[in-house]
Amino acid sequence: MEYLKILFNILVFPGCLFVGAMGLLLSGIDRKVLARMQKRVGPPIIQPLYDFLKLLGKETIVPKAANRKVFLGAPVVGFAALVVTAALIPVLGYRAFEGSADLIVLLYLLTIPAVALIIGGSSSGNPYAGIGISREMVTMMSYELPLICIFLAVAKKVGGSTLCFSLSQIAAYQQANGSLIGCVSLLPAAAAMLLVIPAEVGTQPFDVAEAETEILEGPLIEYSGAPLAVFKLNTSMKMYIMTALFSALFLGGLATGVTALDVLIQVLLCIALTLICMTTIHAVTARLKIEHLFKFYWTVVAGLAALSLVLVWLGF
Amino acid sequence: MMFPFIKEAVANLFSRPSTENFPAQPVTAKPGYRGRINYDPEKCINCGMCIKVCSPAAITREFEDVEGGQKITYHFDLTSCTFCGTCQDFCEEKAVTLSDDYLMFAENKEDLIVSGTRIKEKVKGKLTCADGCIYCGLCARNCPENAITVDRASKSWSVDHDKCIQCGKCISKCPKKVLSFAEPAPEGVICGSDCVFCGLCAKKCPVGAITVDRATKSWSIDREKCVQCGLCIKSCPKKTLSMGPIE
Amino acid sequence: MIKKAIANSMQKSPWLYHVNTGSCNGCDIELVACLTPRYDVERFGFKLAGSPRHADIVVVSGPITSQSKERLLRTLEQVPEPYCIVTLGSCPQSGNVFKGSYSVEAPIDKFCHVDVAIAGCTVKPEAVIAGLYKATEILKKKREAMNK
Amino acid sequence: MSYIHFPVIAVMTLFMGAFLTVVFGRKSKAVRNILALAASCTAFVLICCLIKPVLIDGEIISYWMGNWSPVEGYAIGIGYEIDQLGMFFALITVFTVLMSCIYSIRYMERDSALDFYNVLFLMLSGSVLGLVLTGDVFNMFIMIEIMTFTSVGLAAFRNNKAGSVEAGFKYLVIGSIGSSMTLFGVAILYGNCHTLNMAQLSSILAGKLTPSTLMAFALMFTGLAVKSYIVPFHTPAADAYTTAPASISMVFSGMVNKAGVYGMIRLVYIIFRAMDKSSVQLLMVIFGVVTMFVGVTMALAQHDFKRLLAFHSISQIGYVITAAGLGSALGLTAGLFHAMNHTLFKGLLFLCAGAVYYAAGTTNLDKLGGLSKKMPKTCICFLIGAFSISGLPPFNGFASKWLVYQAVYEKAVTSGNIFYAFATVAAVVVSVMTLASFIKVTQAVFFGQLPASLENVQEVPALMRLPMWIMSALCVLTGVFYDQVNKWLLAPAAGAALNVSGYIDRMMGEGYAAEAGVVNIPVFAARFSFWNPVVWLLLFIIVLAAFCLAIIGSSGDRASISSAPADAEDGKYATFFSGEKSMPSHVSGSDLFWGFKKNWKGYFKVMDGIHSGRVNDYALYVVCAAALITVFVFGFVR
Repeated sequence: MEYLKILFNILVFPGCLFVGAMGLLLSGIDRKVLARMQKRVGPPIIQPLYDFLKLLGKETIVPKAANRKVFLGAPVVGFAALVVTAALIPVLGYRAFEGSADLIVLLYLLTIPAVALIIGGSSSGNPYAGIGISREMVTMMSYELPLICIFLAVAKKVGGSTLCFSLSQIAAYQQANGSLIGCVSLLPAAAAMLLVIPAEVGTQPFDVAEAETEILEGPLIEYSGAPLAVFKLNTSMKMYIMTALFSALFLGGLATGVTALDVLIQVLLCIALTLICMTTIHAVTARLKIEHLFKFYWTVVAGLAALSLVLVWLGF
Repeated sequence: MMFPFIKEAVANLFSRPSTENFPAQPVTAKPGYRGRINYDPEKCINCGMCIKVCSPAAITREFEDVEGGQKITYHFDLTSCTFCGTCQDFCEEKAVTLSDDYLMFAENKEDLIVSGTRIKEKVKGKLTCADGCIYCGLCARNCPENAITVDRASKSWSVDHDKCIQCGKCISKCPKKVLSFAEPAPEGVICGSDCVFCGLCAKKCPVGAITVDRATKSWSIDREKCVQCGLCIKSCPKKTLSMGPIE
Repeated sequence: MIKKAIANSMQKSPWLYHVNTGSCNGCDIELVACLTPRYDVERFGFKLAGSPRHADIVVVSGPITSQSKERLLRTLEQVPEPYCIVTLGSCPQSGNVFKGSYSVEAPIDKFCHVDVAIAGCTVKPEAVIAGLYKATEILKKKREAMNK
Repeated sequence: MSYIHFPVIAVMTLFMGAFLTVVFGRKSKAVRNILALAASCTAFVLICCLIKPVLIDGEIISYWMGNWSPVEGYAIGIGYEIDQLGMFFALITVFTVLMSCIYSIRYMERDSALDFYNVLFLMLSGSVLGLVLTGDVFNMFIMIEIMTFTSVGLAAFRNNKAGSVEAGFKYLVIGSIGSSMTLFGVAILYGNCHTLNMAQLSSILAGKLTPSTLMAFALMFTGLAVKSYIVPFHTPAADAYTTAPASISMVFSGMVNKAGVYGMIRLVYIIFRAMDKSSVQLLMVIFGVVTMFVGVTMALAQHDFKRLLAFHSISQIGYVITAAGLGSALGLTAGLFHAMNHTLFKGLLFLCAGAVYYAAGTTNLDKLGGLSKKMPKTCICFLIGAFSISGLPPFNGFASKWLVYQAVYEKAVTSGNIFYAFATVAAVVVSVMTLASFIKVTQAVFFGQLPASLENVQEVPALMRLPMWIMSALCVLTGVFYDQVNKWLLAPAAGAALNVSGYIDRMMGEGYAAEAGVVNIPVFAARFSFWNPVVWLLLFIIVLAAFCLAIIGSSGDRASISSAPADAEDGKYATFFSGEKSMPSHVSGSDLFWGFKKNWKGYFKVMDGIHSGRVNDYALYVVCAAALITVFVFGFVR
């Protein structure tokens, strides 16, 4: 029974199926609203599902220069890591794995999909992919600094003078004391997190790694068919995971205790966050250069996060 | 401001999209649009000017001899056309026009070829130049088949009837209106000036169509009766009777 | 059932890869115009892809100059099945005004099978939309043929 | 009990092996190899035999050379004392020696003068093993000296290659300064305490810090820091690791480096028992953070595979020093764990670099590429090593780094010092940069485009791959079963470092420690959170399997995966170069992260100036740093 529950958690909710569906929904909404912001009609909301299914039906070509195992394994590894990540993040009140989540673990689990993309792209032996992975890696270096500052600030706020990296503890603290976003010292951290999300997901203006117009989708250039579908799905799932992480870190106080209602609230929150930090920014900006992206994250965003860390440390 | 478009983006969110609902609501092209070529073979005089002026050589024609004339087919290859409209401009008879139909796509390339056929009867006489020609050469210059040769120096005008396609372009271009397709005059027995009015022909005529009056020195023939057997020509002592065009 | 859904999706999510083989840029601009708010082909799921490996529809414009012929063929080889080739404008089909030049290899039929030819010089965006839509139907048919 | 002789025999075997190689190994390759293998296997087996009594039963072995046991409470003979800490490092040492020995049989076959190589190698091994097993500070110094001079010889071994003699010379100068400082420190201690035995020193020095012992502390700290190559003493390491044969680079980073770390831990935790002082903690953490940061940023700028690995060695030692410098049980556990993991993954990576050198003849990142098709097994090993060092779950680097972060941040919140919070941030950022530079290597060596000159590269022989496979397997196993590792290796070792009284009593007689006023610090077992990698690994596999099934199920038609037949000339499987037939990559491997480097231009310029390559400058850094440490110690440690 216990194992059945774990299996359910991994495969259906909040794992595989739920996170996949949420990812597709969020990216569908993102595309639709983006189109509307540009005064277009836009694709139907289920367009990402069509894309996914279509790619499954396409032939998968493994280039001669590629290392077959690595090339085909990379997307699946990324996908599995994302599913595990999703299962770790509490859905407001509902925690699939009681007390098991840990901020550092999350930090590293979140790098796996990016690394999978990098290794997969790299193994294809394409020079465009080479440039793409370089950019992907620099992007990763850019957002990792603010992200860890945010995590530490939250951990300090919740833990006080004890070590607290557990998401469950953070959720419990918020249910007792209200959402962390209401806390002045964590406002800069929340703002920084909102800016980290698009870079982590890789939406414009931070999609330098997959700039399809200049480096032909970078690491994905040689991918086709099902592996490409999985990579696209990974990107969509990251949308859900990052927004869910935001709500777990800063909006945990909204939990009502009724699981169904919590899930609904979570879905709405994720949609709202997607619209705020991905769609709107996408609609009003153009793609950055990679060196500017790095500078932006290590000055503005990291500055916000570090400010928050210092404020929390000073006891605000 | 760092993000100049944010206001617009949010405003757009609440306004109607400016997208045309195209396949559902067909759109008419703006006036002056040059789309699919329409060819009216009935109007066409087969002058070939369109072929001559077409820069991508998109227009071709075929001839085929059939009973009662010639089958002329024009092909307008839309996959080769630049839609410049020159053929339309040059067509005297307005047989070629560019419509506003822009939906030109097909799975088979053949579907994108506009063709028209008509059968041209063999009617006209040969091109002739009457008196009054000033040897300006306009006819030669406008002849699509280069069948006409005009030499101003020697004041000569000639036509190669094998080349002539009888399009009539030269006739319309002629400033003195002296060119024409000469109708082939009906043939019949005619009497020349050497006639001595001997009456042998009248005697020989099997149908009695010829009347000779020595007194008034007149020779006449009833064309209705004549069967053009040629006996009179054979019998004429002065060899002045012949078959020839009747005036 | 999955196969049916995949075949349906094939029609609903065609990604374009655009090859310019020496085009004057007129048709290219019109293709891009289709992405603008006024025409917005994303309504039908069309998207410009960066790599032929992602493409469902390869859009060829230009009269296929000798230099670009090999590149075009290499690119076409790398597109995964099922895919369609759509030509844009007169050039690829005939060479248009460049016909007969020593450096022009048109028509494209010599090298590959063209699924939909869109005529015009340049093509009108509406024609592009209609032509591409036709191509998606062909895509679906091709996918269904693969199922058997 | 017979096993108390094992440690000495192990050390002796290695030295004897060296001696016998000189005598018999001149002519015959087989004799040389058998001698080296026999010596390292014997040492390995002997040390492994001690696992049961020392690590499991918790016994501390003491051994007085020539049975010169203490007289009237004063240790007059040389004593070997094997506590769990020493045992931990001894295991690391013998393992590294064995792996290196197996690897070098094929790897070194193209070199000449291999008898010298084996002599130096076995002496180096013996000295490091002696260093970690000894209980005598002067003996420790002797071993450090042997270690330094054999290292110099090995670093300059391939003297037909440019830079190797230079590297040896740098190593000699810097190493000698370090050794001399250690010697001065030992001398001062002897003058003060009239003993050289560590256990006795520990009990005498407890709580009594006079200016002269502080001076000794500063000098010995510097001397041992030079041996562990932390910044600013790292300069000879970069050169030596690069020019030495890969089997030796692996030994350098796997155990010579660790010997220095072991010395520092022994010094601050046991001899001086200074880790409860926040100033010492700060000193070590500052050194650790600077080391990890400078090491990784320098690594990002490297063009040579092995030189890059060398700078990563420096950077990873920074983690060890940072964690060990926290003075907490969690910190020490994390530090030891990372030291052990560093031996595994860095050794593995050096072996891979050696394999690439063996197969392709160069380690220049700009000239390599696309080797994954030619050397798939090496590639897999390298990826495991690279993921381990970058700390990706579920590899061992993740487990230890995770502990390091926890330890540092715990220190931050419990002490309320925001410096430690930023140290945590630095550690994470350094980890990402580590990942970045290994992505660079992956792209530049194993993936990317295959240069025409490397078309005929072959996979390396199985005997070279064997140590690589063993270490890869250990990288995964220690990462997944880290709680077992913690239970059997780390917790005893950390406990030994924190509870000195047992150590003193075993050596000097029961009750000696209590008499001298040594009290045990209560040790809590390192806290591992609920995160259980084994469970997650299983789930990972479930998901993976389910996904593979789904993919296979949905594509029973022509749309299935098609890869190129072996001899396909089909353009379909060619790489897409925008239609071109082929195109060289315009970004060579070493310049991959220009987006990052552009923003750091100023920093790299300064670093370029600092790493001038002049041994005078480097010696100056050592002396300056020694002076600074002395000032710091006199100013803040009390």
